[in-house]
Amino acid sequence: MSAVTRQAPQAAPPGPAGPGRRPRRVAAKIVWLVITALVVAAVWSVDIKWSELADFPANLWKYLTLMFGPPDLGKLPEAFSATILSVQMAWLGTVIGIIVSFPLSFLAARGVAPAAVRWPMRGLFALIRAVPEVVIAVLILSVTGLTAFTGALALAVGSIGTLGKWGYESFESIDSGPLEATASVGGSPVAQMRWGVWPQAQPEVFAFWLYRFEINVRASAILGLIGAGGIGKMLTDNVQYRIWDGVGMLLIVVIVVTMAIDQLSGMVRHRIIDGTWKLPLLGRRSPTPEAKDTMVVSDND
Amino acid sequence: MTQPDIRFDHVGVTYPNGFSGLRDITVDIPAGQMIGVVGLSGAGKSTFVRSINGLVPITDGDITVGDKSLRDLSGRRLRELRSGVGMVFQGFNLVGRATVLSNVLMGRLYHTSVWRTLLGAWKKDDVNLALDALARVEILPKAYARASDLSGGQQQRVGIARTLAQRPQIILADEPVASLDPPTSHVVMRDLQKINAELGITVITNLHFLDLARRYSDRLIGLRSGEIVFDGTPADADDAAFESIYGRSLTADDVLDAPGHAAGAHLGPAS
Amino acid sequence: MTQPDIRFDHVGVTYPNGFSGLRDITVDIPAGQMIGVVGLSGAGKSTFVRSINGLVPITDGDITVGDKSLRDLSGRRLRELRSGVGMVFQGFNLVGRATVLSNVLMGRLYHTSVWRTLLGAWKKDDVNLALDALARVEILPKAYARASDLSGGQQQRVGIARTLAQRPQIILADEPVASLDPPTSHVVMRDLQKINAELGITVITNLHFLDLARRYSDRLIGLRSGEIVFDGTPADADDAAFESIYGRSLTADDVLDAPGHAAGAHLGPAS
Amino acid sequence: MSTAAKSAPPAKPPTRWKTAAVLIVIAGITVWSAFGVHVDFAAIVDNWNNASATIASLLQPDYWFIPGTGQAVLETVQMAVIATAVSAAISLPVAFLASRSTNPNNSLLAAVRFIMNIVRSVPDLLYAAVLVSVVGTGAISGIFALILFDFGIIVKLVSEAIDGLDVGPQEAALSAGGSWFKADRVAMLPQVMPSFTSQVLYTFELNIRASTVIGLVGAGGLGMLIDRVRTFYRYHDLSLIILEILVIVVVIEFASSLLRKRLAR
Amino acid sequence: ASLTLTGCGARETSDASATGASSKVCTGSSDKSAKDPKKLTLALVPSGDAKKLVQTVKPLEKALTKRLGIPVHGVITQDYQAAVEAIGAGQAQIGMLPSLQMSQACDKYGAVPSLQTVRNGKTSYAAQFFTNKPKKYCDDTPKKGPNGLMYCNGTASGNGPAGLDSLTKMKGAKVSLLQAASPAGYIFPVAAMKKAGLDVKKDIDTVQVTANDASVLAVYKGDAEVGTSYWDAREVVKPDTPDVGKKVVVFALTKEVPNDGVSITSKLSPSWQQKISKAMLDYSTTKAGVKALTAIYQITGLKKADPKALKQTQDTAKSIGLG
Ligand SMILES: Nc1ncnc2c1ncn2[C@@H]1O[C@H](COP(=O)(O)OP(=O)(O)OP(=O)(O)O)[C@@H](O)[C@H]1O
Ligand SMILES: Nc1ncnc2c1ncn2[C@@H]1O[C@H](COP(=O)(O)OP(=O)(O)OP(=O)(O)O)[C@@H](O)[C@H]1O
Ligand SMILES: [Mg+2]
Ligand SMILES: [Mg+2]
Repeated sequence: MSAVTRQAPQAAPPGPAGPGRRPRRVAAKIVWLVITALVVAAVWSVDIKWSELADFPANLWKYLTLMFGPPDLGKLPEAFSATILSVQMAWLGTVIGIIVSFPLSFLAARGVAPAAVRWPMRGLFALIRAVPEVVIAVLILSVTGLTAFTGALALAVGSIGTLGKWGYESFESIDSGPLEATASVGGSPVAQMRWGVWPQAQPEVFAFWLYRFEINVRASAILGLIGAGGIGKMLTDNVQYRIWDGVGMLLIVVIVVTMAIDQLSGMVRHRIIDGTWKLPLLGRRSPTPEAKDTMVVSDND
Repeated sequence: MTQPDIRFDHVGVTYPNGFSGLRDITVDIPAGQMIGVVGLSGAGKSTFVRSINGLVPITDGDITVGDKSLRDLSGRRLRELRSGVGMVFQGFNLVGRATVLSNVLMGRLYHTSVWRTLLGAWKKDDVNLALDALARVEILPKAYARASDLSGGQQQRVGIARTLAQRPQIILADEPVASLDPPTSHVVMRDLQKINAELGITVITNLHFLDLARRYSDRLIGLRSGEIVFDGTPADADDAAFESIYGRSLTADDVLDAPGHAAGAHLGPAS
Repeated sequence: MTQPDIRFDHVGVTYPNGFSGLRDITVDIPAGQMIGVVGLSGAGKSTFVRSINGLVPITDGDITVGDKSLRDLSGRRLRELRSGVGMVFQGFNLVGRATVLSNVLMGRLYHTSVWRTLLGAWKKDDVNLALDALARVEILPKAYARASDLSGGQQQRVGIARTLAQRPQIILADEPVASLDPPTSHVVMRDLQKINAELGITVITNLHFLDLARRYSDRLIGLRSGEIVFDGTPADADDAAFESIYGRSLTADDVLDAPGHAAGAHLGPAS
Repeated sequence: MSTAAKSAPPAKPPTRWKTAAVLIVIAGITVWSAFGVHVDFAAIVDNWNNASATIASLLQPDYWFIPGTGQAVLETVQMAVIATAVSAAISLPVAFLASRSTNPNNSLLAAVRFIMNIVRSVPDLLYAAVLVSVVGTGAISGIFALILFDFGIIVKLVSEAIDGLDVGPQEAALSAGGSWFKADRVAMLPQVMPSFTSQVLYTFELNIRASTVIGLVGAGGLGMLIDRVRTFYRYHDLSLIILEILVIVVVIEFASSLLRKRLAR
Repeated sequence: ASLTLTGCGARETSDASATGASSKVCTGSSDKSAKDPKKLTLALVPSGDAKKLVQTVKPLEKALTKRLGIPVHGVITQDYQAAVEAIGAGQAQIGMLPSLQMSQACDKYGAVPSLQTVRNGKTSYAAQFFTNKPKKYCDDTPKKGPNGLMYCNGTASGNGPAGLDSLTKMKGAKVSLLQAASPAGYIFPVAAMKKAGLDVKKDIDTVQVTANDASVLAVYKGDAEVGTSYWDAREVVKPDTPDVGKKVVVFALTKEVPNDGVSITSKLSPSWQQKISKAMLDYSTTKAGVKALTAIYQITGLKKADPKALKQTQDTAKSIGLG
């Protein structure tokens, strides 16, 4: 047992031979404690009549049968055109939101713009997210009137808040390798963004765009209240008057349409990421777990 | 058209966390040399080559490339310097989702206008240059494939082509053959050697493997803990040099039944 | 306590996309051997070792491990087999965010109840076993460090410790030394060799480097395009063997200035 | 490299027309939508300053209103905390069932994804409205509605994050003889924690903001207060409420980036 | 609103309602330099089934288009604030609004409170409380009113106030209320409850609805025990649910609420404001007009608005801390 080989593999400091003490991780414990305390306090203090939950299942069943047993097929055309109008509003809102938020989110990303630009941008995104959709809609309404266009614009403004945030988060979470490569060939900041950052963030950003479109279809419901039309209007009309089979019909149409959109967008996303078309509801992961990407973006130090 | 010399003058690199990556390095690299940099993992090889194009900022001393001092070079002037220094990365640093050609064209970014960059509307000349570079490393047929669809060796060659398309005066290669199989390693190393010989470009290569470094370099630099512990021709790199670089002699390691594994007496196969 | 033999009987592996990873492999691996599997990238080395524990399903022929046939083994019975076959992965496959100890304890999963797994409440015995395994590969002091904080060589040893904690009868190692520096590579290979020698565990190791394979194996298996092109002792592995495995002779590669680099005439440094 | 002659560059693959086709389809949908909603940019040009007076008063919060909002803020935060906690707890396992990487059972995977799609398709407003009918008004239906929104969102985002994880460790756990459940627990859960945490914080933010929808159905909290002040044009008060939401949003954003930095290293 | 852009804060002058209108009665303004409009938008906030409103508003659109010589287009919004903002910004020129919103539109944007509706010969109406538990709330046995619906506590006449003593029994009950901006669905009933010693926030369990007949239906379907609406919203529901008059019994009426009416934006010239007002008045005297208006809001006629009377709603709102 020569001393040479004894230490050889361990050029490391001659620390204790044992496994050391199990670390306490105090900070993590405190965080958990605080969270638990918060939840307990909220449950304990909130004004809830738990007894109401007793007939929840029976009631739920009752309303489900009212809605779907059977849905009012006569409302199909109305439900369909309302959903289409909502989809149009959501699409337009998303497109405008993307056009505005995309450059702004670059300006909000670390490593792109100086802090003096970055923080105001992030503040703007947070501010937009803090303003309720209805308030945004009422502001826009005084400009464009009681139209579906107002609805689309309200969705566009709302989208800027979330898309902006998601945008700079994904720009910041890319692998630095290609960015380093574009820097090392002498590329300007714009060139580094275009070729070092964007190709990597692209799939994630596309995913967020599509997801926001999906959210906008649903959010358009609230805008129906202010006269923008679409599913929101039909929804409130039917819910207010307890026409549950009408609600059921609308729900079926909304679900079918959004699921179709979801499948299409999943397909597009798959195309961007893997280079092949595939429906997300089907399909298993490819059997090679050693993903090709690991070669490309193997970490550097 | 003279190639620039590289001069390290008492260079030190201290990382923001206080760790010294390089200490008091003074070394002269005349234009046109083929240099192998060897050392243990963590010795500072990457830090050494990355400091030459300013990817790692130096904190002490100075590096001069040609007549330019790297100290406080920034913005457009730094980019200009970088455009003359090509870098081949260990992890390839390709944009997997872009085509091979786009990746190689990234080498031309310094010479491309902003709007062409944005639209990806490369100049015809640059495209030809990129295609030539691909031809040189013999993967021209893959020009329009997605970079991520290539094998490791092929990806490494795309990295080299990107550097060639840059038309650099200096090539820095950070472990260009790690995780390639031996024949492919040799191909890549010979490519670099040929570029050095034919075009007179200075090539500085980090290598884990002393044997590769010995075979393909004019000059070896051995690093350990951020300091130069060896500097000489491959012929000089004997066992003593090995020991100074790797901290122990190869021979002791080669002993089949090294003693000293005390623990684990009851580690047998489960019944 | 006998170790199981491994028997390949006209084994073929066809991947779902129709690609043949292995073709008609028939080979016998008696218990206790130390085997090196070599071949070019894409030759089928990984497919070969991964088929032994069913990570890659075989499509033709049969593999028997001891008296168990792998054909159609699934669910609990497959897991039982796997618990006796340890695997060391090229990419380490550690959970970077978990502690080293947790990673090693993953080797005990088969013997741990569902609720213990869920809560991470490992049995005292298993923890001791894991600590012993860490001691054996000499990184016991790192037991409570995050796996991602370790150097490459250390991570690889955690992978080996995980396998040891499993108390397997067979160890499969898929390129355990790729991207490690030479001294560390030797340490890892000697560890495996010692485990084989001391505990009588069959060790099958994929290696890119013929020299390492030669030095540390009792027997070499050379693969090419999914077929066995060499099977013999390291001493038999001469230049002819090299040529059959790698498709060309080493000597030709060693020629410094290989001919045939026509392209790139105008690829010179800028200005 | 051998004597292989310099091969001609391959023909450029005809991807241009595909890109063009996609762009045309997108433009087409946009135009169709523009007609559907009767886009009228002229109105924006003509009337853009109509909103300025309202915006001006929205820029001046009435800080004296702070005590008036205390109860509502408390209610909103209570509902958000409970809903976030409950939905985090139920969506984590479901996210594992909804990811291709962690659920080997194809038909179960398809079923879970199908149901989650439905859960996500239902407009928030409808959840709120139906729940009010089923459970009655008050915090409880608000909490239920929030849980339903969050559930869909967390499962979607987290299962996508799981899809993108390194499956190497999971493979190691499987090859040590662990079942899928055990392998997912030991090898995948720790990896997905950072993105799970950040999604949970994101839904917490959403829950605070969703109070408008919740308020519409009378479930209390800031939403009802917003409704009250805005229908009486108390824009300085409205401004204060928005400011309060902004403060909460920013605090959450900070916590989130802090946690992400700590967890993701 | 004060436009001194301090940027940091401004005190909400809540009891002066922005322009100090509590002392003065707002009569609106006009824009003499305004060009002639090319088309007009008529904003309606439904007090009943919005879908039916779409159909019934058609004759009104047509008649006004004919009389004014430019196209008039009706838009329905579920949201009072949206309607007022639209009129304020000139996005809608004519608004058929409840009394409170007429005063608000005048205070905030100078919209002229032009006409008020007449129903059953009155320019005011009572807000009603109704229940599906008559035994609990009625002191006498419910009787059929002239319209065939059940009333108790002397509410059949429709003249408020009546039966307000029984409000104290609502303690702890589920009560369907409209949004806070609704005079008959919220302001007057809540003011009455306050007088009877009930606090909306603590003493009852609110079921929020957004329309008067929805409130009736909520009680009819058992979602709430007591509901509030204008008198008598049950008639709207009756065609679809014939037994609503039996199951849902009115047991109390608030004091009289000023009727809703027509506001005209201040962004029109005085002559156009006149023209619109006259056209609507004219139309309401024709047979077809009466029929159409009745179909919309059970309106039997229109007359010049009395801004002072309208203001009562605002004052009542203030009495319960709103406005
Ligand atoms: N950004 C950084 N911050 C702090 N320390 C760093 C940083 N980058 C590298 N180091 C440290 O500096 C030392 C030298 O690192 P370097 O990457 O130059 O080593 P190397 O010789 O290239 O090793 P390898 O062969 O593993 O790539 C190492 O100990 C490393 O931990
Ligand atoms: N899941 C899969 N589907 C289709 N083909 C595959 C799959 N996995 C591997 N292959 C192919 O099978 C062949 C053998 O692969 P394998 O991974 O066994 O090679 P290897 O010898 O381990 O190579 P390396 O040294 O690069 O790891 C390769 O050509 C590879 O492309
Ligand atoms: Mg390095
Ligand atoms: Mg392999």
